[in-house]
Amino acid sequence: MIHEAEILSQRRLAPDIYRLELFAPRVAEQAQPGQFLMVRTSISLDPFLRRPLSVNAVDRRRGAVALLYRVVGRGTRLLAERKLGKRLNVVGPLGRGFTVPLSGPVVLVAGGLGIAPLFFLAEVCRQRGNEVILFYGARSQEELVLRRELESLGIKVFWATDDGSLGERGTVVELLKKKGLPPAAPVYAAGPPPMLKALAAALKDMGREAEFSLEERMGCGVGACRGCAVKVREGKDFVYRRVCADGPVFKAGEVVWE
Amino acid sequence: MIHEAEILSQRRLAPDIYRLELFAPRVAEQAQPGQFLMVRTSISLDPFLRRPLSVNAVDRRRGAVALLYRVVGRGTRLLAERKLGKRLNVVGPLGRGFTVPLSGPVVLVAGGLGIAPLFFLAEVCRQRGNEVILFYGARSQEELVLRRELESLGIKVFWATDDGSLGERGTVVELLKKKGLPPAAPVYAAGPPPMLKALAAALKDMGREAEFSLEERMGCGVGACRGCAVKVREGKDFVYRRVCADGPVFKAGEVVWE
Amino acid sequence: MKKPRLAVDLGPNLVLKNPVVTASGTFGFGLEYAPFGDLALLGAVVIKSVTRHPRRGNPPPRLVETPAGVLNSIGLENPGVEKVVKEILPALRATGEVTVIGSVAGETVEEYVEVSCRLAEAGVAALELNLSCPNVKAGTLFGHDPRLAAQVTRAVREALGDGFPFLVKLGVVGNDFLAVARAVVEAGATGLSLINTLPGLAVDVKRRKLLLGQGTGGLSGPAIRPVALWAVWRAYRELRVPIIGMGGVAGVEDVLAFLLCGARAVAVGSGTLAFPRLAWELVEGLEQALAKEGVEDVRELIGMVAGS
Amino acid sequence: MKKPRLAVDLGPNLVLKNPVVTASGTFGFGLEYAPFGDLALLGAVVIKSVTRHPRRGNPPPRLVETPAGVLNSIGLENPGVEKVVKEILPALRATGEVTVIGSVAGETVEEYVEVSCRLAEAGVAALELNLSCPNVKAGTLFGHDPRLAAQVTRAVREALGDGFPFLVKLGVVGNDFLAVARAVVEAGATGLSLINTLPGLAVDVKRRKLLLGQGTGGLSGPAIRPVALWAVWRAYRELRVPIIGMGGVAGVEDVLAFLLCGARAVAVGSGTLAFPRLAWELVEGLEQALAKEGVEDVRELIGMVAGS
Ligand SMILES: Cc1cc2nc3c(=O)[nH]c(=O)nc-3n(C[C@H](O)[C@H](O)[C@H](O)COP(=O)(O)OP(=O)(O)OC[C@H]3O[C@@H](n4cnc5c(N)ncnc54)[C@H](O)[C@@H]3O)c2cc1C
Ligand SMILES: Cc1cc2nc3c(=O)[nH]c(=O)nc-3n(C[C@H](O)[C@H](O)[C@H](O)COP(=O)(O)OP(=O)(O)OC[C@H]3O[C@@H](n4cnc5c(N)ncnc54)[C@H](O)[C@@H]3O)c2cc1C
Ligand SMILES: Cc1cc2nc3c(=O)[nH]c(=O)nc-3n(C[C@H](O)[C@H](O)[C@H](O)COP(=O)(O)O)c2cc1C
Ligand SMILES: Cc1cc2nc3c(=O)[nH]c(=O)nc-3n(C[C@H](O)[C@H](O)[C@H](O)COP(=O)(O)O)c2cc1C
Ligand code: FES
Ligand code: FES
Repeated sequence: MIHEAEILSQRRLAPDIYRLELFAPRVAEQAQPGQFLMVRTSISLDPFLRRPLSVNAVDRRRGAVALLYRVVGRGTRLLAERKLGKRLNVVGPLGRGFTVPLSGPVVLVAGGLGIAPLFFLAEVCRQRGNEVILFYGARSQEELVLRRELESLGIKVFWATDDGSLGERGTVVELLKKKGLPPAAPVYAAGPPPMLKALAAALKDMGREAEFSLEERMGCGVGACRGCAVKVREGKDFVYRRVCADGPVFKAGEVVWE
Repeated sequence: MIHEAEILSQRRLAPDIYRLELFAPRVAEQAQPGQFLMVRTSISLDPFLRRPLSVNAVDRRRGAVALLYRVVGRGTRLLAERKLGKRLNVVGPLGRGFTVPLSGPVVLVAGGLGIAPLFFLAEVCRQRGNEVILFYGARSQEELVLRRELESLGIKVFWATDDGSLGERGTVVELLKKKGLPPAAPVYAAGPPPMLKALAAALKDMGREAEFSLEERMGCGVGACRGCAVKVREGKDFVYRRVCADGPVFKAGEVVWE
Repeated sequence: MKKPRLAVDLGPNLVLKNPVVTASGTFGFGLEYAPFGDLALLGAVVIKSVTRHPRRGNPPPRLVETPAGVLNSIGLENPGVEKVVKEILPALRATGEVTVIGSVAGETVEEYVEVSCRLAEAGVAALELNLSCPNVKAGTLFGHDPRLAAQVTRAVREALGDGFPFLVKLGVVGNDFLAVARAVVEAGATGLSLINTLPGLAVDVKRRKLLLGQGTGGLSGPAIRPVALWAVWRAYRELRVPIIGMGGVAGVEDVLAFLLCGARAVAVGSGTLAFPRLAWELVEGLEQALAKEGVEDVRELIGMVAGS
Repeated sequence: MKKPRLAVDLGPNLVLKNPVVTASGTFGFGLEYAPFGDLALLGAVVIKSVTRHPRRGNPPPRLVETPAGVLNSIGLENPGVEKVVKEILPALRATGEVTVIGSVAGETVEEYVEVSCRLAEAGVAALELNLSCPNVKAGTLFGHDPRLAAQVTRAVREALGDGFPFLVKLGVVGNDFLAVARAVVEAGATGLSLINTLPGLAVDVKRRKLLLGQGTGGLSGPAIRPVALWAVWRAYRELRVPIIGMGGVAGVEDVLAFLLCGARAVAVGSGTLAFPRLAWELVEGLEQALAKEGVEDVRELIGMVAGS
């Protein structure tokens, strides 16, 4: 579960967005779309905690695992400074991933870095023969990363940008409402909370269920500390579930948005 | 006083010993032998404090300042990882350096990394025309660093190593006792506390005064926090002096060794 | 080289195979960490604090990172003593010969007594009374008042009978913790667990609101280590009772430091979040360190730090 | 963009040009930092604590680094009030229009009164009574006991007369600090300085001895920031008096956090050791942050943090 993984490559895809490849054969073997790793970004005691990052892709043949991340704070900044050939300590794969039907079309909705787990899901779905429709939105063209890789997967992509620099101007949720969904196709989404909240409302109106990958600040990542609570409906009441161990993938309809 | 100094070079001289050159013209201009810089080794809050390092050499023409250091803990380890072209935040030059007579022979006694400030002193003494005799001891040959540079200064060097791999086997203090001192030549020393303590005793027996560069854990480095106290004789009593601002160079005879 | 002896006792009826235990709340109920190592190799697994009824805990966010530390406000989320006794302890025991120490929280003397008795009956090796949770309303009520602390301790002692080992866990902020410690020892506690988290908070400056869902939280991790060592040292010098020391343990040196200050066992808390195998690594590392120093019995270190 | 107003008052007779001050003991007597910036630009320079007679301080080592923090045991080294009044304050004033706050330490009520009066006569703008130095024998005597704390406060208030502003500086470990705070406010203190260092220690594991020369010390720096914010927030909610907040300030966000929690001024302590120009940078940074957020007057922020 704990791996000292060599850094195979580290690439800057956009001003703040990096993709890092690790040599971690066991992770590559086991990881399912929607699962994540707990990454140690520092060698000092500050920052102290690991950072959760979704598995973005695996290459079983090469034993490689890709992470896609945005530099938002000290942890990710330190990660971006890590050099080729050095080792990164990661724990995982962790969490419960997406559940995908054996066949038929699937719809993926990615906002910003939400593409990290959904790219992996798209790949796996294509390998299994599902038809994949991806709605992918970001602030601007340059933040719509992995475009070439996505296109080479042979999937249908609808692009959206806040500034209209690529695809439709506006949010990915507006785009999805406009384009509509193929009947009965399950929906999978990942992205910032406001987007997921808006998407949940839209899907409710359409009477559709979906699986969302959620984020919460994490301590242990393995279900022990109860630090990563998310509010989930239970009958008329609610309970807290652990994003790390009960998720990070949850049914959109059960999440209570604050 | 605060400089964002570019790293011009970083060289490993022995397994744990590095020499780093900074572009810091104002420091190069002002620094006197025995003075030091307070160096920020981390970009995070841990380690939090700066590390004091002696000025090891200056090149006024190139605006360059050299630091010589041994990796002993986290701060120096982080320093050793700093890359060329990056900037290092340093405060200085700080402290009161050595006082050197205008002419005549001087004796320098360096134990281990004590060579850091004494190399600078040797250089300056040579420029001013003092004759320089250096006693220099370390654990083994490979830890006797800057040998070529010392030899090219045109000074007389007596080497000592604990394992006899170069020069005399034994401590530098034993060597000095054996070789004796030229009459009336002032003595300057830097090195680990046990060495300085033994040297102080030997010099006392010989009836000679000396200037020692001392080390103590430091907070501010500028005389404000009183964290770097050293016990100094005052009549029959003692007082505490600040290594950073009253020193780091003290008269050997006034230091109370615990 | 002879293998050093690692076993320590915390009072007459509690021998641990080594002094490294887990800190309550940071190791779940043990099962969560079973994939990382054999729980039976640890001195003990101290489980998450248990209350009479299930508690769903505090609203998120519950956890923020601070400089070299962690601020948490879990709010004693736990499934209640019934489920712990019926489902979790048996599952834990099924993994091997695990030494389990139960942790008890409550809002009334009766709740402490009831939960203690249920856990003791269920076969835990010892108990820790958590009188110092900063994250629930009544959490520090008992721990801040020597009289109340003694009252709950006495009631638990009477209910458990004379021989059963239990420690009282205290914090050190906002109370005269030595007075409380003295009171609970006189009231029959076998020893002390020191320290619980320090109260703290973080601010979301942009939104001008407290960052944790509940507002305030408890600070742990390496940041608090110097305070924890001080508390253990003070309590050991004053009271000479068995102490489980904790606060910021991240390496073997820290374990040695706590032992030297007077702890008979050392708990690993937030360190496990950062390094899931830390507790096991410390058992191995301690053995190696003692062997290297020629210490034959870990008990030779306890309380042996010299003053200035 | 209009320049935001930075001035704050700490009670009726003390207006600071901005809320950034230095923490006692980390900025010497100000003169040591004069090479780094114009002292008159700071809200105030709080000088090292002064006693009646010179004190040479504790044996070395006096300072150890800890995770994201500093442990110190300086032991109130200072040249005594005579020299401070005759030599140091005049030299400090010679550098410009510096607002100086004197810090007073002592072992008896009489000493606090005498040193306070001498400093007040010498023209300091205000005083801070340090009732919470963990590094000298009598250091926390007064700060741990509401009755004694009130006694010394009342005596100083009577000696200084009604209008003179002074704050009482408290720690939060080992005492019911809110009770002490309430007592000193009732006894006439203008406000509070929160927090002093937390007691702590470090161990030299190799030599099996306490690392600091004196044994124990006080913990400061970013490590303790969450605790300091909590203490300020608690005291502000309970007492609504002027507070200088401090503990781990290292950036503008921290200044904002303390103000939002209820501090009217914020002191920079250990941060200055790491970043000598920090206090000045925070004045500039605060002005920019307020301008950016469209806050016209820094006082709009004080105590405005929302709960959960
Ligand atoms: C299961 C899971 C999978 C994730 N996968 C990815 C991924 O593939 N790619 C990616 O770029 N990011 C991912 N994230 C988010 C990522 O973990 C955070 O961006 C990262 O931890 C930030 O670390 P930092 O030290 O750089 O920022 P910090 O300095 O810790 O924080 C920077 C800012 O972000 C806020 N913040 C940090 N973490 C969270 C959080 N979890 N929730 C809300 N606010 C937060 C902080 O308050 C602060 O404002 C994932 C998160 C989870 C829980
Ligand atoms: C004026 C002055 C000039 C110096 N010049 C040089 C120099 O030119 N080259 C050089 O290599 N070193 C020099 N030093 C020593 C250097 O500052 C320390 O080695 C360095 O701070 C260690 O930092 P670290 O983070 O690597 O080690 P840490 O992790 O801080 O400590 C490593 C070990 O060293 C001990 N230690 C650290 N600092 C001190 C201290 N000051 N006194 C006693 N024990 C200590 C710690 O307790 C620990 O055991 C100088 C010190 C002073 C005061
Ligand atoms: C996430 C988290 C949850 C905790 N829950 C509990 C608890 O339920 N009961 C308890 O007694 N202590 C609890 N604690 C406190 C720890 O047991 C320990 O006393 C404290 O964290 C100090 O140790 P550390 O610095 O090694 O973490 C918790 C600490 C953390 C970080
Ligand atoms: C080296 C040092 C010396 C100190 N000396 C004093 C002092 O003389 N008087 C006092 O009231 N506080 C003293 N303090 C405490 C600070 O004023 C401040 O309350 C504490 O360090 C917390 O702030 P910080 O985390 O910003 O350092 C000292 C702190 C340090 C680090
Ligand atoms: S992060 Fe610890 S339970 Fe989820
Ligand atoms: S290090 Fe602060 S006075 Fe010397």
